[in-house]
Amino acid sequence: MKHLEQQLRALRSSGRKALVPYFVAGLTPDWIQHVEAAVLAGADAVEIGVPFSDPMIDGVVIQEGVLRSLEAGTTLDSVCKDLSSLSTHVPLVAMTYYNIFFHYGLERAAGKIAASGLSGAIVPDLTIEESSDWRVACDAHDLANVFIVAPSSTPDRVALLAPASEGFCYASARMAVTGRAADEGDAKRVVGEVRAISDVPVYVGIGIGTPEQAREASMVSDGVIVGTALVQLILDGGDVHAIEDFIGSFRRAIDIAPVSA
Amino acid sequence: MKHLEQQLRALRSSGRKALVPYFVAGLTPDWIQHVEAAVLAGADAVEIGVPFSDPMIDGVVIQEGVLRSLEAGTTLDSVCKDLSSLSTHVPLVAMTYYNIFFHYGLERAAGKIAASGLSGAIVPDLTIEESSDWRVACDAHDLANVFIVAPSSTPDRVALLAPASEGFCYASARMAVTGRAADEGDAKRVVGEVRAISDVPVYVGIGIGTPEQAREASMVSDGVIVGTALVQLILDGGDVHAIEDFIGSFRRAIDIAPVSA
Amino acid sequence: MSESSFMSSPDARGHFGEFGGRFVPEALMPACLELESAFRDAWADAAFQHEYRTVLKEFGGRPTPVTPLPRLSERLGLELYAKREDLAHTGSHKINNVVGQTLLTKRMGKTRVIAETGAGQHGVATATAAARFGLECTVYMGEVDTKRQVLNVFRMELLGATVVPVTSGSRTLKDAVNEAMREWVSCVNDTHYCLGSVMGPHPFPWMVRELQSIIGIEASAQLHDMGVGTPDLVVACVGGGSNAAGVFAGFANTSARLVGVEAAGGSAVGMGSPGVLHGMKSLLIQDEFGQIEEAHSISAGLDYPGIGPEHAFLATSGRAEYQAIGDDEVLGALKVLSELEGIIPALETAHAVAWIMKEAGGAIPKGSKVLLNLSGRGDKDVAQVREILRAEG
Amino acid sequence: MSESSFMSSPDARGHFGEFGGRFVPEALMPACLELESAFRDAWADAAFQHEYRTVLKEFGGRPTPVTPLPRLSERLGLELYAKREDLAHTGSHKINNVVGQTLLTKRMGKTRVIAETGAGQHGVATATAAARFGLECTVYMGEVDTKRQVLNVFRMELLGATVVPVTSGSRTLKDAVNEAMREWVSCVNDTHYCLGSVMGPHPFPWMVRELQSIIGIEASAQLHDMGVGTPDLVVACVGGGSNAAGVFAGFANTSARLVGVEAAGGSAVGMGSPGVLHGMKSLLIQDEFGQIEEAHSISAGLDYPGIGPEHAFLATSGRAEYQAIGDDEVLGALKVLSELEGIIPALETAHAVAWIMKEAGGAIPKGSKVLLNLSGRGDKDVAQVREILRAEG
Ligand SMILES: Cc1ncc(COP(=O)(O)O)c(C=O)c1O
Ligand SMILES: Cc1ncc(COP(=O)(O)O)c(C=O)c1O
Repeated sequence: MKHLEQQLRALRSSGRKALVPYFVAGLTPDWIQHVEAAVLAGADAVEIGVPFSDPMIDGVVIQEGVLRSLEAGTTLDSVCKDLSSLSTHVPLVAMTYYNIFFHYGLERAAGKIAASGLSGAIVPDLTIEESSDWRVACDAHDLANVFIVAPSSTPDRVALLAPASEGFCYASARMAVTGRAADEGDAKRVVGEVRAISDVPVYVGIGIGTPEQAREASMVSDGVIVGTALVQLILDGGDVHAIEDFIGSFRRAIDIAPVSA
Repeated sequence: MKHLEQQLRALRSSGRKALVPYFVAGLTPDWIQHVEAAVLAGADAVEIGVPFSDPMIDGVVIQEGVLRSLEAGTTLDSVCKDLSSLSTHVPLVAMTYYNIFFHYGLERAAGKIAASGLSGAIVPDLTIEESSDWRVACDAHDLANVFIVAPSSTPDRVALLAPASEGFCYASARMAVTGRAADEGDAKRVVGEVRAISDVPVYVGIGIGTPEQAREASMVSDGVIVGTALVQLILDGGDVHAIEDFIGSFRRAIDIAPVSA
Repeated sequence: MSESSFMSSPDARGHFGEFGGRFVPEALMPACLELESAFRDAWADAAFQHEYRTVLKEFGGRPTPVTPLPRLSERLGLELYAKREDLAHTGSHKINNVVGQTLLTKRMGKTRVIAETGAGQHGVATATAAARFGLECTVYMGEVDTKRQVLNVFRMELLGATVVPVTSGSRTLKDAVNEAMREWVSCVNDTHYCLGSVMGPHPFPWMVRELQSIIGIEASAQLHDMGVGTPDLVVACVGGGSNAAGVFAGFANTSARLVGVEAAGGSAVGMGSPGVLHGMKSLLIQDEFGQIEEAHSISAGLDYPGIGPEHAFLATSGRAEYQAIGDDEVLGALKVLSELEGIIPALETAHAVAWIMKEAGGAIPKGSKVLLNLSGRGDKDVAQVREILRAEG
Repeated sequence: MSESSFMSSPDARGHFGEFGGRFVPEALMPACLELESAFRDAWADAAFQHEYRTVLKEFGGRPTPVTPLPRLSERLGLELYAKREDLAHTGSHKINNVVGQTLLTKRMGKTRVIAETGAGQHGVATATAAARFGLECTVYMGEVDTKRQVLNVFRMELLGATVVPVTSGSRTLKDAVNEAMREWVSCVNDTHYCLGSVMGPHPFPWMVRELQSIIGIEASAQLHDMGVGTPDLVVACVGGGSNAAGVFAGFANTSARLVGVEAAGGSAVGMGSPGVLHGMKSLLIQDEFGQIEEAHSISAGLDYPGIGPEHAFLATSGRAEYQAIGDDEVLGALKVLSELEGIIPALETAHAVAWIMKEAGGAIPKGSKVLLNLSGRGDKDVAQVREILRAEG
């Protein structure tokens, strides 16, 4: 079992719901401080988004963040360099599109990010069918490769993905790209399907924009991922304090959730 | 033999070359005075152009004249009415496109123009093949129907046209629409071809724009038709005096021509 | 002409009943006669026929298909088929005619063609065939039209043709024909006048109909192959009348009703009277004095004050009917065919569609099998249609 | 895949050698799998094949002819033939693909299609087929392109489609694909994504090639019927690569040399490296960090930074060559084909013509029999070409 998964299982055992904010790496010069602020305010793990020119599964807000970061010159190397100044106890998980790693060289990329303190990776356009080379590289560097299960995933696909997902399993709450959403989505059903097959922690993402939504999602899962709303805050100029407040409000919301659903 | 032809044969016998100016009827309110001025200055016959919307064989100058006349409201009836105020000893020949007569009714049109003092007609788009109805109407009213022979007319066509042409035969000097031209054209050849077959008077038209050209054409024929240059003069505002001068210069030029070529 | 065999040859002087014939300056008569005999000769020559058909097949895209129109059929309660001249090279039936005439030009030893054009379709087609056969090409186009149809002017130029703006008269199609005729007089030795419809002096109306009859001949065979048999009705739009003549030719001696649809503002059958223009006797829109009037239509290709003489004959003899459709009915028909069948028709063609839509269940009994001649594609018209729809809001 | 049989099926996961595959969000995987099995099933079903071919024949205008190009042949010292996809309905080969995919959409019980488009050709084709089969249609088009191609937007709207301007990224084709993929995620239940070229996740590259292979299959038979036999060379322009794949498919297992011509500013084979984009592994133009670069070409249809994965395989395996032609060489080729052969090609197609003109007597030995895939007509481009030539004076 990868180190990331050990940590996240331990977190679950502690009864605490995981709060996992997503940051676009390099979006602002002080993005590392943003990450630190989030951790301070109660994040249990952090997704580090490495920007890619063609973010196919991201909505307009994250697209905008990615574009700004790229314009600022962000690269996989620069992200890793920035991360060397980050000291934190919470696990960090890379989130990027496959071409970034593929172009860098899979083995080299896995080594690089592991050396920069990342212990997992989410590659949303890497299907399990195409993932073997990447997983070999991950294994070599104790990187957990996280798979996403979607509302559309058929039982046979859930049966493939859930056991293969390391660290946690990403349950997509809805058939949509990243962004805000009004409804609750299919989180409960998707999480249930994963849990029926695997006891890997299951976190809900896609469309978790308010503390209230986070609270509800956490009630049916082991944690929540908050992306778009946070990126929007930063795009709007939110500073470390604003980020602390934001993450704090999510923390509080999920902490008052009943222990399990 | 139609009256017109008797007159024109007599003219030829007298040794005089015919000078036949062309007027766009109705082009100016005083167009009848223009005709009278031309006769005064030595015209032997006059072509009265009845305007038609689509003057297919006319160049830009006559087109312009026709258009202005039509805008002024000229019709076959108005032309005939105007002509009732014209008293002249020279023959008048209508020149218009077939649709004007056809639409008016052939028999009715022939009667009308004959009653208005015209004794011949040139219908440039009426081929001999299509002419029988019109010629019946002409015969009923002693109207001479003039045919045109072109440089492209084949011997068998000349053999058809020359004998059928009444009053005179119109020898087209060139393969062109009405207008000015620099060269002499094919007048001599065309006239020769007609003369080989018929002893009807042969007049040359198309591109006779200067006294000099008229003189040369008259040397190989029995007369000349002057259209575009005269219409241009009138379009440019030429008055009766200018017309007299113009026709006078043509008259003098052809009168000094040797008696025959 | 025997009344029992419609659309056979006209008489020796090119008459269809009282219409047709030759009304041209004597200067052009020899060329008309030469052309007639050259065409008569070529058309009877299997080698020419073979070349004409081969070029139309390999270069022109023939046979064009017959397309069932299931969704419009359902809406109208008819059984509709479209003969797809829009798929022919250059986008309309015009190519059939110009391929024939340019081949004939070469056969006559001439090296140049001239043509008139209104919207530019016939001009583009002529420039196309001239390019293909290495002939020089000059196209006369009313100055007004050159401004309205800038892109078609450019297409002709790309194809190597010279486009001459005609500034006489109304500066539109009628004047372009006059000007082409004038020009032809001065270059008739080496130049063929490639007339664009079943009009003008004999042999043009007959020759162009023969060259277009491939439409009807194909369609008739295709409908039989498709198990449809003889349609109850054959409908085509009519400007000069070449696409209509072409499709009618395949059905003239069947039981099919033939309907030509004119633009209301250029309806020579509906509003016209017998007259002589552009070398032919036919039905023309003219005033009480015999002056030819301008036609007005939303579609440049129907903007002609006359109609081919054979149509005048078919109309007066009762073999075909001619109906008129106003500008306001045309856009709706264009939209319906686009949305239901995925075919954006030319504005000209949309007149025929509009009439079918209007008369379905009325003058066209429910369940009728109808063949629409889809004479051209609407690409040339979309800018204009867009402007109109925007102006209407 | 056996190297001796090129252009057969990819492996079970859609790989052509090291390229292809599926790189999509998990949310789309079930749809890709469903589509693959639906297509596999349909393609093996004689009834589907019959319907597909019947629609392409009756509605799409197939077979398109093979046209000899005698005058250009003479000028270049080659024996040139053109497969005339410009004569297919909507003016390019795009219709072959969309007819297949819309029929499949209906077969899958879906009621709506979405598509990306660059210049608008694939968008118009999709809107056309959607209209024909009564499907709802939404087309994603970069905002920059909607402004450049106002008339194509209007054509799609006339055909009943909704055009959505895409404002992300470079606001051009690449971003339209991203956006269509995003959109597909949220409507995958009732909506098929009708991709426009041999790109994207399996089964698209294979399916679109199969749907386009009718080009090559027809052309091969036609050349044999014409007595030409197997050409020495088959040339096609390459954007995503669908027309090239379609024509190559008819000759992959013959001795013919296969050449794809890319725009120099979008030359994925010449300037690209392996990468993953839009659901596929292929050759892509990307910077040193793996960020995809924008392609630049005078022709919107070649303005794509990638190439279909099968082409990447054909290139690396040596079965086909890929050449690049710069914008400056394209207009001359367009003019030459127009003037000599009476065919105004699309700017995309003109790249292939330009390469042939450039290499005649060089990389193409004198006397070679060359088949040019004339992928589309230039009508859509004449306004642009006119502007460029005017600007150049
Ligand atoms: C598509 C189309 N249909 C019809 C016509 C009308 O001509 P005709 O009546 O000769 O077929 C035109 C003329 O330009 C045309 O372009
Ligand atoms: C005429 C034409 N040719 C070629 C292309 C390029 O596409 P592909 O490479 O998929 O054939 C396009 C794309 O729009 C096109 O319109």
